Amino acid sequence: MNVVLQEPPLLEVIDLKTHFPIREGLLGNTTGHVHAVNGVSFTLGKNETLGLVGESGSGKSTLGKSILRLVEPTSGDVRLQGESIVRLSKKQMFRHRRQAQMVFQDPYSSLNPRIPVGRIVAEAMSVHGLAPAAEIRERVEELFGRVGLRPAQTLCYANEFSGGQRQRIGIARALALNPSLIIADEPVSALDVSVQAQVINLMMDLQQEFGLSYLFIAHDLAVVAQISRRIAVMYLGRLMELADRNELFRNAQHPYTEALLAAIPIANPSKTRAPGKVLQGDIPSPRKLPSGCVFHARCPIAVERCKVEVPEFREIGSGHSVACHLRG
Amino acid sequence: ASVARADDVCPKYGGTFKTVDISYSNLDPSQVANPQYYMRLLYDGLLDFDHDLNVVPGLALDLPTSDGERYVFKLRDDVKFHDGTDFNAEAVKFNVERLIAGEVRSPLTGYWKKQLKSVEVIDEYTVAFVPAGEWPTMLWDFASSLRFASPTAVNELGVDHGLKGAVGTGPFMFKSFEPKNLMILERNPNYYKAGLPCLDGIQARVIKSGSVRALSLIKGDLDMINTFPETQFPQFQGSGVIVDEGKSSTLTVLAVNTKNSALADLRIRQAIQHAVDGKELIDNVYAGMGEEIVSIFPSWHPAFTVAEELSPVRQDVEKAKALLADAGYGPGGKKLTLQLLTGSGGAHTQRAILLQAQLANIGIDLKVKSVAYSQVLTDLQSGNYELILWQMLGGPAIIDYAWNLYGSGGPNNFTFYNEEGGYQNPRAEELALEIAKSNDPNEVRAQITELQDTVFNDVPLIFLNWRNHRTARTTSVKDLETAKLKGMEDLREVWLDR
Amino acid sequence: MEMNKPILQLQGLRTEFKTGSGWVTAVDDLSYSVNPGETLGIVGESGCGKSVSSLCVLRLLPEPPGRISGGEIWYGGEDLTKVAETRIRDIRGNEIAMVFQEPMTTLNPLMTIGTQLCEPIMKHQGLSRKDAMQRAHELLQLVRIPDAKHWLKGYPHEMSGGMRQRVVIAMALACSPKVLIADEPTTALDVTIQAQILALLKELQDRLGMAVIMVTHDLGVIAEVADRVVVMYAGSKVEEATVEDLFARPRHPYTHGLFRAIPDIDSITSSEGAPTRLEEIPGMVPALDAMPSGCPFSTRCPFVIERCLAERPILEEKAPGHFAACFRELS
Amino acid sequence: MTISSAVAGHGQSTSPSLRSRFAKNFARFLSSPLNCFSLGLTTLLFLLALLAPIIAPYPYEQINPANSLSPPTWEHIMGTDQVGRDIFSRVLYGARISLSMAVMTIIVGLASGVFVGAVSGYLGGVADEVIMRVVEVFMSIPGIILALALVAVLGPSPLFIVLALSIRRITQFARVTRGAVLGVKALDYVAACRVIGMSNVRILFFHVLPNCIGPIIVLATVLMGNVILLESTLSFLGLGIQEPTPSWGTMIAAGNELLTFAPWLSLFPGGFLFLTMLAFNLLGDGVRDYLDPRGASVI
Amino acid sequence: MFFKFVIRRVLFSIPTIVGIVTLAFLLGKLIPGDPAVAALGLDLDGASTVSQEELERVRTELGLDRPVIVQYMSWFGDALQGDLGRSSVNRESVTALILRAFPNTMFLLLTTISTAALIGISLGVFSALHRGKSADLVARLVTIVGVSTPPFWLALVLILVFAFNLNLFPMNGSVAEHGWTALVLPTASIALQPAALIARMSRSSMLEVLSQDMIRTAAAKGLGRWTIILRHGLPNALSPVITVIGFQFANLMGGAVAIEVLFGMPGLGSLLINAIFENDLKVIQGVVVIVGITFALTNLAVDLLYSVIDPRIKL
Ligand SMILES: Nc1ncnc2c1ncn2[C@@H]1O[C@H](COP(=O)(O)OP(=O)(O)OP(=O)(O)O)[C@@H](O)[C@H]1O
Ligand SMILES: Nc1ncnc2c1ncn2[C@@H]1O[C@H](COP(=O)(O)OP(=O)(O)OP(=O)(O)O)[C@@H](O)[C@H]1O
Ligand SMILES: [Mg+2]
Ligand SMILES: [Mg+2]
Repeated sequence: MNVVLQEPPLLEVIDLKTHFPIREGLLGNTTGHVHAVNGVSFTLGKNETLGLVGESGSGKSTLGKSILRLVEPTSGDVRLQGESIVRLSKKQMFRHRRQAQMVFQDPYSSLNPRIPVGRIVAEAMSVHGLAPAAEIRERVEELFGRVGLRPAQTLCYANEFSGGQRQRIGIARALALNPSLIIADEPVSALDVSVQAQVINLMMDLQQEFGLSYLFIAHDLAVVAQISRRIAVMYLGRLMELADRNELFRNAQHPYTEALLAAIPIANPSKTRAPGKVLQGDIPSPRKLPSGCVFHARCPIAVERCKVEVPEFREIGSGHSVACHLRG
Repeated sequence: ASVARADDVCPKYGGTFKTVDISYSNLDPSQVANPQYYMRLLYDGLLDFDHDLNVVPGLALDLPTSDGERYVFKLRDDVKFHDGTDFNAEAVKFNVERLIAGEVRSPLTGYWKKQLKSVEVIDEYTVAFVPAGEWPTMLWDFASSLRFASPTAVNELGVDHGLKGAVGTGPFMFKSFEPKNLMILERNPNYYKAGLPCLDGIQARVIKSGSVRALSLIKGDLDMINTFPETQFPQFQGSGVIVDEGKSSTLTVLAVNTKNSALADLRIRQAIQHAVDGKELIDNVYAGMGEEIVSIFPSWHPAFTVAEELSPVRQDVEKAKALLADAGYGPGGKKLTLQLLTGSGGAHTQRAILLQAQLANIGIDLKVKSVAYSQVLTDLQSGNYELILWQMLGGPAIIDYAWNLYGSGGPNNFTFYNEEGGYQNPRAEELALEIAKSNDPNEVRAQITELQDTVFNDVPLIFLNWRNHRTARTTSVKDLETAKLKGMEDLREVWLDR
Repeated sequence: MEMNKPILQLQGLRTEFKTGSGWVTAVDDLSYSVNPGETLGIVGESGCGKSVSSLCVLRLLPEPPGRISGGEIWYGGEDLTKVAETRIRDIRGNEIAMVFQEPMTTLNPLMTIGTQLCEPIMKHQGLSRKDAMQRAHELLQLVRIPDAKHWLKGYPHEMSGGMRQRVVIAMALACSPKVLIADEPTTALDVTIQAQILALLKELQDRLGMAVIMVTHDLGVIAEVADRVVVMYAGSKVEEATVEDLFARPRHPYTHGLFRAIPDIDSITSSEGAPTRLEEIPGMVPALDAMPSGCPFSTRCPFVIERCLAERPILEEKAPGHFAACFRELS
Repeated sequence: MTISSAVAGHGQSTSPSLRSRFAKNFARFLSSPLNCFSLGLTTLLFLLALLAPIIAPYPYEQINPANSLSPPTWEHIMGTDQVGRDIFSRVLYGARISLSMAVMTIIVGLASGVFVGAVSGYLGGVADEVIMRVVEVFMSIPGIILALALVAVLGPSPLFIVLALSIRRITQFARVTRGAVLGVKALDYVAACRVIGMSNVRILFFHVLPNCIGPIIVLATVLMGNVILLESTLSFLGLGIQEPTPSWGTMIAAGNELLTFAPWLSLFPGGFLFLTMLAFNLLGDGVRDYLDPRGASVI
Repeated sequence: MFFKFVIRRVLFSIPTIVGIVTLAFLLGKLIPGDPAVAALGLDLDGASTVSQEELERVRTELGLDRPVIVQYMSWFGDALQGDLGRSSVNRESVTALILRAFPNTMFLLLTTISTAALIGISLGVFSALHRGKSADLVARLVTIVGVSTPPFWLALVLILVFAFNLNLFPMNGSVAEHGWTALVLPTASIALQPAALIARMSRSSMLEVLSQDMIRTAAAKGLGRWTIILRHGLPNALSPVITVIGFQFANLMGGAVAIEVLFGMPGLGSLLINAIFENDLKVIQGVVVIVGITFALTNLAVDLLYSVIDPRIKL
């Protein structure tokens, strides 16, 4: 982009890498690394939603957690409103916690079962001293109302709620800090279709109301498409393609994106899938990354070069980037 | 009654005699503190003692003759060790020097070193002992604690002599030994007393559980037990088990630390003495198998003399209270709290409990601390105690009951009586010495009487009672006589009628 | 597709579970039938009784706490709810086979793939172990496991989810069953793998000509594989139709709502600008022990009328071959 | 509109107060007659122990040589021992000793073990490694051997016995807690706490530990029985609580000498020991089943 | 590969063993009373004449006068070479003492644990298969009663009934004397507890396994009930059971000490108790070391066993 930005983007991720050491042997020496996130860069503007899709194990959650420093990134940089946070001390980080929050995938493990849900939300506020003690309760009830729960339910425990309701509580907890960014790690994957729609709608409403930005992680392209304006496709720790939603659907460049799109079952019996587009094989283990382009082993169009040279993630059109030697 | 058999011919030979033991951990003759019957099974001494504890010749042909400087023993020339080597003067010298040199870890080393200057071999079967000074208990010491192992075997086995093998001249030979578990001995066919022993072998095992010991005996798995709680006595009744006792085998006392500020006060010791009722202990803990204190000597002892005045060692609660009040304790005064150390379990505990109650009667708070017996001994020897419940097994010598207990420097004087820092009575010291120098009770009867009265009044020990030693055996065991002293049973003439 | 006599037919199946608050009905009066060579889709939200009803077919329902409290399951001339234990064992894995949802847990981790594959073959076809292995090898090739020989000696944990699911399918197909019940065979898998598995199933069905009951909650999957669809809600069947009919014109408000609640990629990507809201089905599925007295969907239905609250609608043929349990006519 | 109806589904059945939640759980726990029985028995034993001074007909140390070794009579319902002490009174006081020692042991073991295990599990890294090594050393030495050796070292005073018994409990609690913490730590809500910016101490003690309570409680109940047995074994071997303080193990050992003649000496303390262990084992079982019910099977 | 795993696992237990040896040393250091006095063989009724110099001599001989660190180093070095010193009571080599006692204890423990495992697993599986029925309840009650019976008390009862009254088994003594009959009562006394615990674990583990998809799959293949239970259920249920067996093996020592004393079995338990009552420092240390190492190795064996039955365990 050639425009000089007055204001830095809300979130900038620059060549982020997160590797987990594999410990083996007598002294627990590191014998290798899981390359969970392996050089990811993107930006996310205010009030924007970036959808992130990819197969299981492609590193989506790790990316989300690395951004919030729930796991420590190995290298690269994360900037929140222009300020780099990866090297901040715990204390310094605390200030930034308010800006970015997370919503988790599993509605069952993401709420402490022993604490009334109201207090779960209240705690978020009290830790940051966002409101005087007397007001916290009021604020929590207000928030509950906002996410579609009754104020009286603040006293209930997590196990008394259904999955969808729990996700609402998780969202309320994230909202309690008035963040500008919410990283939603597959927030609807565990929910039934009918409830899924409720939660997606709620998230969209809240985005409008509070001017939130979302990094919305999912493996279901349809859901991502529903809520995001831009979509990033991740594979084995790297972004393969990033584009506007419609651009991606209409004009996918990366063979992996194509395969993903082709694999989506179409809820229309009169349409049949184009034959032959089904991707073969499994995603390789991030412990032993393939050389060159990580996708080459499954890629229908791979050439010799793909096996040796890592393709650059480059912009091929306005807002459309792809990591492929042969496309774009 | 002693065994009435003309010559050494058993009415019946054979059979393995099964019994229990509780403590032996090493069969080397020089490693063992007390003269117990195992030693007499494997080994012989120059001198031996008969059932009445008279010293009689053993491997020596006769009692020693003295030329004023040395004691000369003529040895039998027909004795062989179990390994076939000869028993002779060299073997005697070897064993004595081994003991004195401290090559083996023995509690007797120091004592013998002190008493004995040298051993001389005169000829193959004559040996002479040169004492360092006066040695009134010499005969008894020879009879009880000097036994001989084969020098060849000792040299061969080294520290394992007594563990992997034990070679003596005794009536039985080592077959196998697991310390704290099982000892198996077999008959020595070449025993110097021809025709003995009657038994084929001996099996002594350790059985910790009192009930198992008793039940095994009743069931016939054992032939004899020589240690069991008196409370089991009724259990044997009607079960075909013969229970026998050796009267006044052990002196039971409370060792008093006269260095302790409260206990240094004569009135307090007397008060305690008057508070205790030895009879109650006998009736309740010993099931009646014990004797009250009437003398500082056991009733079987030649020196036994009933004291003229027994009231000082009899219970008198009122007097005790008065004495205590006089000393500033009791109602209106301070509360006296004393700690009693005792071994744990069985009679130890029961006696302590009764004593606790008896002392509580006069307002003394007795705190009982049960500890392992080795701890009791350690504390006793280091003087780190107030009162210790203690049993003393004496010997036939007069000195055992007099000088050893009441003389300053007496080996068993743990009370600091007559010692620096403790309660002293020069007269008692004097009497004890005089008695020690004599070997004939009748000669020193007057001193005995006076010493008794003195110590009964001085209470360097709280006298409780005499405890009888007990054996229980099946009816098939014949010619077994319960010894006067615990563990001194002579099994040589015992035979089994099965 | 020939529409001859159904090979498997459920009639008024009723299943209950014993819970803390007494017996609750998990499957209520469920009837459906499946013809040879046909694929019947069963769709519904989590907990609506899809798995329970399919387990009943092979009498695999855990008893206790569950029990079949009514209805019949006709296979050939036999009522499977009544046949002897030995007979049902002969049917299991031989004439009717099942594929379960979780590929990670359906295989025995301690046994080699080959041994597990051999088990039904040896049991039902009486083959020797050696022949069974040979057959197992063919089966692995059939489900396109590369290097099948090697995998015969491999263990499940060495395989990826997709491969394991193929093994499970191979195991189900071992004795060429007449009916294959697939209980959400792809839910735990990635889309790309799901596509592989669905394609494989379809191909195998064409080749082997068995009837397939495909249980899923994913309408996309249904659209792709099913010939006829049963829609379940809270334990009962609310709608049944051919897949084209159902997608073209759902006649039950629940099905209707369901279609609108899933994001439709075509319409999303055809519109520029801000994303639009989805249509929701408000509320949630009632708990089994708190079923409304009338229509089970009445608590969430936008078209609810008085009658729905009091009376339970029965399945009516709203159009030829299209059944729905609703008092209202959806247009 | 959509939201309010979404709410309607579940709201009514919820019970907001912690107390009623507890009451409900408790009622569920008691729905099993076996649990009722074990809880009743445990309570009874604690009551007996607590009220021993009131219930016991005689002081436990009161001797009566005139009436020693009396078989059970109306006066002495469990008979008397070698020095005429009332067995019943001693058994009651023995309960006091056994239970209080066990409770103290568990408290010491639990408090320290949970702390060590929690810190070890939560922090991980070198500290964890070292702690677990130490734990392993102690786990390799059977409880009785360690306790015997320690009592031999420290002497058989109640305090030291509790200490000797606790050490291995500490390692047991540490292990279990560590395992539970590791499990809970991996849950998303802990990540949520961290995203909020909550301090580690607060997360560990307010959010992680309370959710590890299940296995800890189960272990505590199970260990109660174990510790009581261990303490009795020590006493039985003569290395436990010392006379005249009554302890079941010592009483059984004392009765051992007169097994056939005066069986009541060891019968009653043994019976009480059995009952106590039964109570705690049943309770432990009940708690375990309650906290961790297993699914059903197909066959 | 398996060999490498074994080596690695063995290396892993080295720190534990070092820890045990150190712990034993520290324990020994804290023993009160004078080991030198005990070393002189003073026994119960013995009051004797021991001079101060005598004690000093023994102390020097025992090395009690050297700095602690030197004592530790030499203890450690000796222990590594299998030399655990000599009993201060009878000067027998501790290693020899232990070697003599060890087989007795191990024989008892192994017999017991195999009996317990056999009974426990059968009972547990039986219970699991009859879950919720009265047979299950009875089996569970039996196990609970089993866990709750104090072994030393049970032993007394067994002695009275089976050895004394019925005269079926010997009351006292080792296997060496009486053969296997000597093991019956001791085994019965201590097997009940582990059997009950193994049963309990087998039951819950079996229940858990039986509720797994895997079992349903096996059933869906048409396999028979017992094939499913024995080929699919049991092996999978076994891992936690093996853990329990491993733990119980060590815990058995608890009952074994009292039982050895009661039955007069010359094992490690009797050895330890004697040593404690005699302040026999070296023996106490030796027993702690040997027992500790044995059970550390048991853990190792359990781990290896896992890797044999479960291919998922990484070699
Ligand atoms: N703490 C960790 N230690 C080691 N490896 C890890 C850790 N967390 C994740 N991984 C590995 O990193 C890779 C990426 O995991 P991640 O959870 O980010 O994937 P994902 O895309 O979120 O997958 P899913 O769709 O299944 O949630 C996986 O191979 C995973 O095993
Ligand atoms: N073992 C059981 N005990 C009690 N209730 C059960 C049991 N198994 C199933 N149920 C109940 O039966 C109902 C139907 O369950 P079922 O598993 O058939 O649902 P499903 O449609 O397959 O759901 P999913 O999509 O989650 O697999 C559920 O409400 C469930 O709670
Ligand atoms: Mg993820
Ligand atoms: Mg299901």
